[in-house]
Amino acid sequence: MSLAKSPWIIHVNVNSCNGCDIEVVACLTPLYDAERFGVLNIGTPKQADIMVVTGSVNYKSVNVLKNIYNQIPDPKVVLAVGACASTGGIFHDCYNVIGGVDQVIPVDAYVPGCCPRPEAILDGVVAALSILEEKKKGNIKGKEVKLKGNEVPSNA
Amino acid sequence: MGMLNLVLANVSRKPATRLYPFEVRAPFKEFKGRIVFNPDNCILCGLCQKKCPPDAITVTKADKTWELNVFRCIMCTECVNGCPKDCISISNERAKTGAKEFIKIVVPKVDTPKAAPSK
Amino acid sequence: MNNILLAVLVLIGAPIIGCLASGVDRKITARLQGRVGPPLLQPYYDVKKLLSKDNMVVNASQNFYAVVYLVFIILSLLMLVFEQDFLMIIFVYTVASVALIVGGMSTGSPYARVGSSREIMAILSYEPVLILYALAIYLLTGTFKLSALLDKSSPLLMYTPLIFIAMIVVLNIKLKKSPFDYSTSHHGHQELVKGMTTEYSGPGFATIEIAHFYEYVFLTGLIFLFWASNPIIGVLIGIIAYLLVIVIDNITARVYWQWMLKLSWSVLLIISIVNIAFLYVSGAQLA
Amino acid sequence: MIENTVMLLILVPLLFSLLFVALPKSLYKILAWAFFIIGVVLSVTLVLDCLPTGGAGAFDVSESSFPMLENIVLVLEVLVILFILAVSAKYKNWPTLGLGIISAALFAYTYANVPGAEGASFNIDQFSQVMILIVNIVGTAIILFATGYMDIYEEHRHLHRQKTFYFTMSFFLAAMNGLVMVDTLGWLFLFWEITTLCSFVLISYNMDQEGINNGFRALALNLVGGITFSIAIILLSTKFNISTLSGVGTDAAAAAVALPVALLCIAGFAKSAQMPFQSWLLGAMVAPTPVSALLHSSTMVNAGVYLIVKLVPAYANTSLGTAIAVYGSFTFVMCSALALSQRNAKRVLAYSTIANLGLIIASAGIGTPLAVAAAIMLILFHAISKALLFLCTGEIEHTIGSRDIEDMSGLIKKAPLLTTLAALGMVSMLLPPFGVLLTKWVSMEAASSNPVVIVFLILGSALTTVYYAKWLGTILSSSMDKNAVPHKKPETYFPLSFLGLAIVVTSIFVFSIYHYFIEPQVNILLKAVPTISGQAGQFTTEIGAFAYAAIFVVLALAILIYLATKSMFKPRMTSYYMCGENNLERDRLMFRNGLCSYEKSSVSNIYLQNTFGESKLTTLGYAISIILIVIALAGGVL
Amino acid sequence: MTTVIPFGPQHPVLPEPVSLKLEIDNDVVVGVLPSLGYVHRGLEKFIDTKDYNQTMYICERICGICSGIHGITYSRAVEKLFDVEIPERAQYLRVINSELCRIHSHLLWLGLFADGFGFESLFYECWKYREDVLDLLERFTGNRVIHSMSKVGGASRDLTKEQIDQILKTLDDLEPKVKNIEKVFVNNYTVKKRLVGLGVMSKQLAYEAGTAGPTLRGSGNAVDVRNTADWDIYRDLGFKTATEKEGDCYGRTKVRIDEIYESIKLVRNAISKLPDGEIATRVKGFPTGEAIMRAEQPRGEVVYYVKGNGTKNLERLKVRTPTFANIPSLLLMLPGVKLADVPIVVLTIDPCISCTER
Amino acid sequence: MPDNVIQNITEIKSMPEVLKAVEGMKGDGYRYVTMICLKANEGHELIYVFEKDDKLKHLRYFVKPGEKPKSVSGIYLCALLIENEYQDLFGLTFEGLAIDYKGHLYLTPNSPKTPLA
Ligand code: SF4
Ligand code: SF4
Ligand code: SF4
Ligand code: SF4
Ligand code: SF4
Ligand code: SF4
Ligand code: SF4
Ligand code: SF4
Repeated sequence: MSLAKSPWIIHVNVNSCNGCDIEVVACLTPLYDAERFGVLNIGTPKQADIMVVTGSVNYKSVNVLKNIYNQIPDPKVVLAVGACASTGGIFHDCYNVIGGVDQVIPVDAYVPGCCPRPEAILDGVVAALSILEEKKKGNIKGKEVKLKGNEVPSNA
Repeated sequence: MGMLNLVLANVSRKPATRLYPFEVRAPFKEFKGRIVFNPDNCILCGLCQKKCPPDAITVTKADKTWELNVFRCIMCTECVNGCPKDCISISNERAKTGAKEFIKIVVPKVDTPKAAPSK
Repeated sequence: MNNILLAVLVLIGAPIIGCLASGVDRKITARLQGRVGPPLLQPYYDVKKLLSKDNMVVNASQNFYAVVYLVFIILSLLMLVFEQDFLMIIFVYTVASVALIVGGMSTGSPYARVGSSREIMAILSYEPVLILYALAIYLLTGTFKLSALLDKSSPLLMYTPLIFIAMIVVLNIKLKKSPFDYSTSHHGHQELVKGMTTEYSGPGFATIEIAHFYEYVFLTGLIFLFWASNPIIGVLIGIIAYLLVIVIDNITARVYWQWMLKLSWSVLLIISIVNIAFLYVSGAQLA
Repeated sequence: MIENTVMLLILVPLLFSLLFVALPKSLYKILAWAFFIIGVVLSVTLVLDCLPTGGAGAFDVSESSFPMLENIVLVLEVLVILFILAVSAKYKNWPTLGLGIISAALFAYTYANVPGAEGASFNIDQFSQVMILIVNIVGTAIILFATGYMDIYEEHRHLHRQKTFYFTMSFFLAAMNGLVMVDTLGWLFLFWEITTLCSFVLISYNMDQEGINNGFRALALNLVGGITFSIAIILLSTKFNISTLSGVGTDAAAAAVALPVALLCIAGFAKSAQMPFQSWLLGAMVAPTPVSALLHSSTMVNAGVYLIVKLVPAYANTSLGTAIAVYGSFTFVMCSALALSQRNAKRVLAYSTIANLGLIIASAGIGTPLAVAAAIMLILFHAISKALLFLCTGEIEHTIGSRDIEDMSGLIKKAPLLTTLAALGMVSMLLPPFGVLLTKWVSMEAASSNPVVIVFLILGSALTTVYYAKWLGTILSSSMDKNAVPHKKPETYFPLSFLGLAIVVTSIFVFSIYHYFIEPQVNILLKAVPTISGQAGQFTTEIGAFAYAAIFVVLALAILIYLATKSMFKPRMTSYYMCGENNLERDRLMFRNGLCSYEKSSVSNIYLQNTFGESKLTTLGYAISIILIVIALAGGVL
Repeated sequence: MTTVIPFGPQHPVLPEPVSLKLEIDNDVVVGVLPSLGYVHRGLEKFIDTKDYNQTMYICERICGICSGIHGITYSRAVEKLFDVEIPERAQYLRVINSELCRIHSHLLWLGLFADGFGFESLFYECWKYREDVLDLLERFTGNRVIHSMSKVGGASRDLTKEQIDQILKTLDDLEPKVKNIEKVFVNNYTVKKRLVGLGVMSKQLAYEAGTAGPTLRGSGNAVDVRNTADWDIYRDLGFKTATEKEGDCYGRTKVRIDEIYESIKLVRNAISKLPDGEIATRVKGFPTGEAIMRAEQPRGEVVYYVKGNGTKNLERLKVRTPTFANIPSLLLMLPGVKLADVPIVVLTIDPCISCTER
Repeated sequence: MPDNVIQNITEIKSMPEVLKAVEGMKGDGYRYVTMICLKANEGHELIYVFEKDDKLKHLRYFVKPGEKPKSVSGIYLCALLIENEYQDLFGLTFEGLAIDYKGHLYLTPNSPKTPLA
């Protein structure tokens, strides 16, 4: 139960229009107060349990997304918030958009909406909690997501 | 000392927190929660698909299916306003969180669409 | 035998009290912000969770410093409880602080290093005040040993009101509460991410959190000494000081370490020295 | 027995200095090892020799050999002065020449007017034994280190002066040995001047303009000290008929000899590079690191505080004593503040040295038994720690090619043993349970009766924590840019490890050391002993207790806990948090910048140049320290 | 050796992914290199596949905060191409929507800004008040953040009597609350310590650096697109441009707080003058020609350029967003501030990266 | 339906003249608003937008295929972002940029090249 009582989140905005982001932040504010569930918006991935991703992935943010994912200690859960993060949303066929977050890293739960209400995001967090517990029990590790060669700029 | 007053006032009041999910505030009736499709009148004309900005709707005439990718829909209500048969409506219930959801509905009776239906 | 019992009691009791104190802090903070806040035992859940997580490190030694931090905090607390030499307690406590700083530096992360160098500056601002506090105790009791202070019947606070004020600020600095949360803040919303603790995760971070629990008790213990003659009032003063710090945390913005250094070396030091000077001149002794 | 050992202690280093000149470079390593072993044996022998006589030994040079020795001394003194005049004329350094001429005049005056003594005495009390141990063990260890160091040093600078180097170093040890054993002021003065001279030769070792300038600065400032020294000798012998150091405190009322004592103290200040004289020690840092370690941390500067502590009976509990205490603590806080703004490791160490010597002087000035005990212990512990730190800095410099603290970031990855030793040295300077902090604690407790001194000590000790913690954190950090090539030579690592071990051992046996050496010495000086007990691993004074054993235990516990839990929580390596823009292939501290290329992140420490910079504080320091000295002098005259 | 630190893209004080490479010497920033592109989607290309009606929804998602105003401005630009006059009621509805947007956006910013200088409780206080406005917007438009209230030809939603009462009542409650937090921002000692004299831009500099919105007005330039001839309604509503002379973070904060009051007044006036009638006209045909339309968003002036070629898709859509105009000023303001001030200075332009990069 | 055109627009024929005109704008106290780039006749059309006293003023310049326009970021620093943006999106090359992102303002080496060209 310990995991489910203290989910620390890291909020990763990859390519979002801010609509989802401000709602994620709104979850933490007094009206919704996610800290009731022990949620803290912790700044560093090293201490996070739940990765809350907003926005679709583009070619520049894909490295960031993978690095952050790799730096979260197991067990970890990825929550995709909003239409963009889930499926690419309205931007799914933009030239610089790779697609939903699940194209790049494994996603455990999705929150629909553009943008989702804070209540919906709280629902997502609650859903993530049980997944977190399961992962702990089953000792399920997130696999290291490799940076593919072509995503590292050639002039590195 | 402005802040001191504010925080002390906060302590003296009940917390402003809405205790969701333990107490659920009824959604406003104006809220655009989710798309509801009523297949009864649908003529598979595909107008909704054409109007939908994120391409969330797929109408397949051959299979007689109407399909909605709930997790791509942005609740813009273009389809609601665009459907000639008023098959699509919007509800103030939110779509469910969790696994990705596709609504795929086989349209029962299809009148071959006549010419552009007039309102 | 009794001593061992007491030591065990401290070892077990202090983190429980510290954990509750930290929980109370979060609860009260939430209420001050008009929220419901987490459950009282939230810090305990946090630590339990951290212990069950993957131990991610960036180098082999970083967690060692966390352990040193922990054991030296415990040692300084034990020395406080066993009424040892106060000056010595401060030095032992310095070991703990330096261990945490070196731990942050050792991770090599730019954020941790900037955080650590700010924390070093914090030492510069609070340590003189702490030692002046020790000096005041010496002047009033004729020894640095706390046992003498605890034998006295009149409270220290009567003679050291200015040092008391300075110590509240020190408490504020040491608890890393706003306005002095520039080296690491409990919520990672700052330019340094999580400052010194940026690269700590799982059990390593749990060690630091547990050490914080002990530190809470230790620091309020220092405040307790101001009215050690009557333990009830002493505890009360400790609690009041703690609450005061929480309130200050909620009504101030974070300031620069430069500002803190200035504040400490101009205001805090001066008032402490004035207090000390008064003690010298009056030759007062604690009854 | 004692006589022989004493003579050997002076003659053996002289012999070695000649051997270094005579024998080829290839044999230096063997010589240095031999020197080290003989140094250890001789100094321990001296201590053992003193055992039967209740810990202290003294003897007078017998009638027959005295005139010959006295003549040698005279000739040597003339030679020293001539040498000074010659070099300052050669390099056209007029201030030094002027000071040299004054010295010569004073010498002539002394020769003519001061009645010659009938004998000379050696007084080997416990303090002298401590100093002998430092000089002969730490000193020879440093020379041993030098054999692994100087080759590279000379190679980089295209120098071939190693013969001069080892000759002077060994010669210096001889002089130092004499200095700490002899009781007759005239002879003491000779040794005093020889150390000055040696330091000039060694500082200007590089023979470049900077080295020579700094050498002359050292010479000039120490000559000032020498001049006050000889005036004091003249005053003492003509007015009070005192010719021995031990006589100064006991043979006449303290108040009467205040002026000469103050003058002697000024000589001590100059030698210990206290505040208005501090520039020579900083300038001396251009010399090779073994020189810094030997002369300017563990031995030569100790000559100054040695003299001052020996004079304690002459000013304890007088206003002069208070003035000295304030002055010393002022230097302590000022130099600690100055060290804060330095990023050159050797300068940090230099300031730290001056600061610690200030602390010793302050303790001596306080003059209570406890304080004097602290002063002597601090000399011991400081010498070991500082020697280790200097040598480590030297080796670090050869490993990474820089003495900038910022460049040392991540050293632990490249040279773990070296870094651990350096870290041990730093920790021993600022944290319990090590000796330096113990003595700092003792002096703080002792100083708590003097408001000004204690406030200075408090501020200074906070500043000390800061500049060492900064450096400590930097070397233990885990990222490194520099190319690091550690030299794995026994003559490099043996002295370092030996000194490291010495720190730990002396800190563990601190009470025994106190009991055997310090307590009797304080008794000799003040006719009183501090009430200190050493039960239960505590160093208990009348006003407090220093629980060093508990800390050692807890430290060991920490290591155990860490190792035990390591298997429980298996660590997994990851990359740094670089806001998500890591470069995992090339360097873990790299990140992608706006131009889509990778760049390395780096962090430098805070140096507070604008508050504590040399340009801001030095003038202030000069002003206040000179005022304090004038006050001390005035107090002495009145 | 200077300190080089990456600041972003994934950084807890930055609400959005943008990265600054900071070069710091002695705790003072000496060099900045912004790195953009983490939110670049390529929306100006979208017009190839979406028709001009659908493009409205995309424009709203240029940015989720001033999204309403994006939609409105886009609609007005296309209406200009068509040269249609939309019903007056729709105009007023748009103003009400815009100003409510502004109130919520400024409250949001005040909160994030407070968080930027480590004042968590003030942050929460601001966001608590903001929720009241969001409730209004939700009831008005059906969504909290992305409103889709406007469409080419008018408005897609009308206000009912009941909603109007609700708006007036909430605004009456809101005003004293804003006064409360204003006191903190303006008077709190620690806040002033952090803000006064930080990131100063002179009147001339701010103007020449091409800044927009409160960033420009905080330096004493009374430039506000709501005052221009483009949109007369604002003139009819009697509106005062808020400016401050200081040109520092403190001044910009005060400008934004003043604008909240101004917006509250505007909404009230608009409601009192709200005419009856249709809310939309039908727009027929395909757009041709080119038009530039400007509007004042919370963060400053937005410029829409549209070019139609007689097909259902536009030929070119170009949006110059306010943050795009304000980012260069960071290059001027950041050098010379302390590291601890970087988040404050960055936030003081109210950065909206998603609209910068589109 | 009338063809809408932007008012207040001046055609400029050569790059040096553009720089001169922009300089003149700055001298007259105009604020640099933005620059609009369009594809036109194989080349590109640049519309510089300025503002003063709430009035817009425009300069139009046609960039011939292959021509490298000069950056005005030396005159108005704030022009550097938009010019860099067009380097990314249209593949133009501006000479004399205050900070040249070399086509990596938004795009990385692996994202689509010059999407709007
Ligand atoms: S889902 Fe909607 S609100 Fe969220 S980021 Fe995407 S477009 Fe914005
Ligand atoms: S527009 Fe209406 S009728 Fe046509 S396919 Fe869609 S739902 Fe069916
Ligand atoms: S509401 Fe909009 S996005 Fe959703 S299905 Fe209908 S048209 Fe598509
Ligand atoms: S520095 Fe170069 S030239 Fe000089 S000794 Fe070394 S290798 Fe030879
Ligand atoms: S510091 Fe550099 S030049 Fe000097 S001796 Fe060492 S390696 Fe050679
Ligand atoms: S020289 Fe080699 S063994 Fe010695 S510390 Fe360096 S790396 Fe380790
Ligand atoms: S600044 Fe731009 S993107 Fe942001 S809210 Fe305003 S219009 Fe939208
Ligand atoms: S500036 Fe842009 S991204 Fe930020 S809130 Fe406004 S529209 Fe959204």
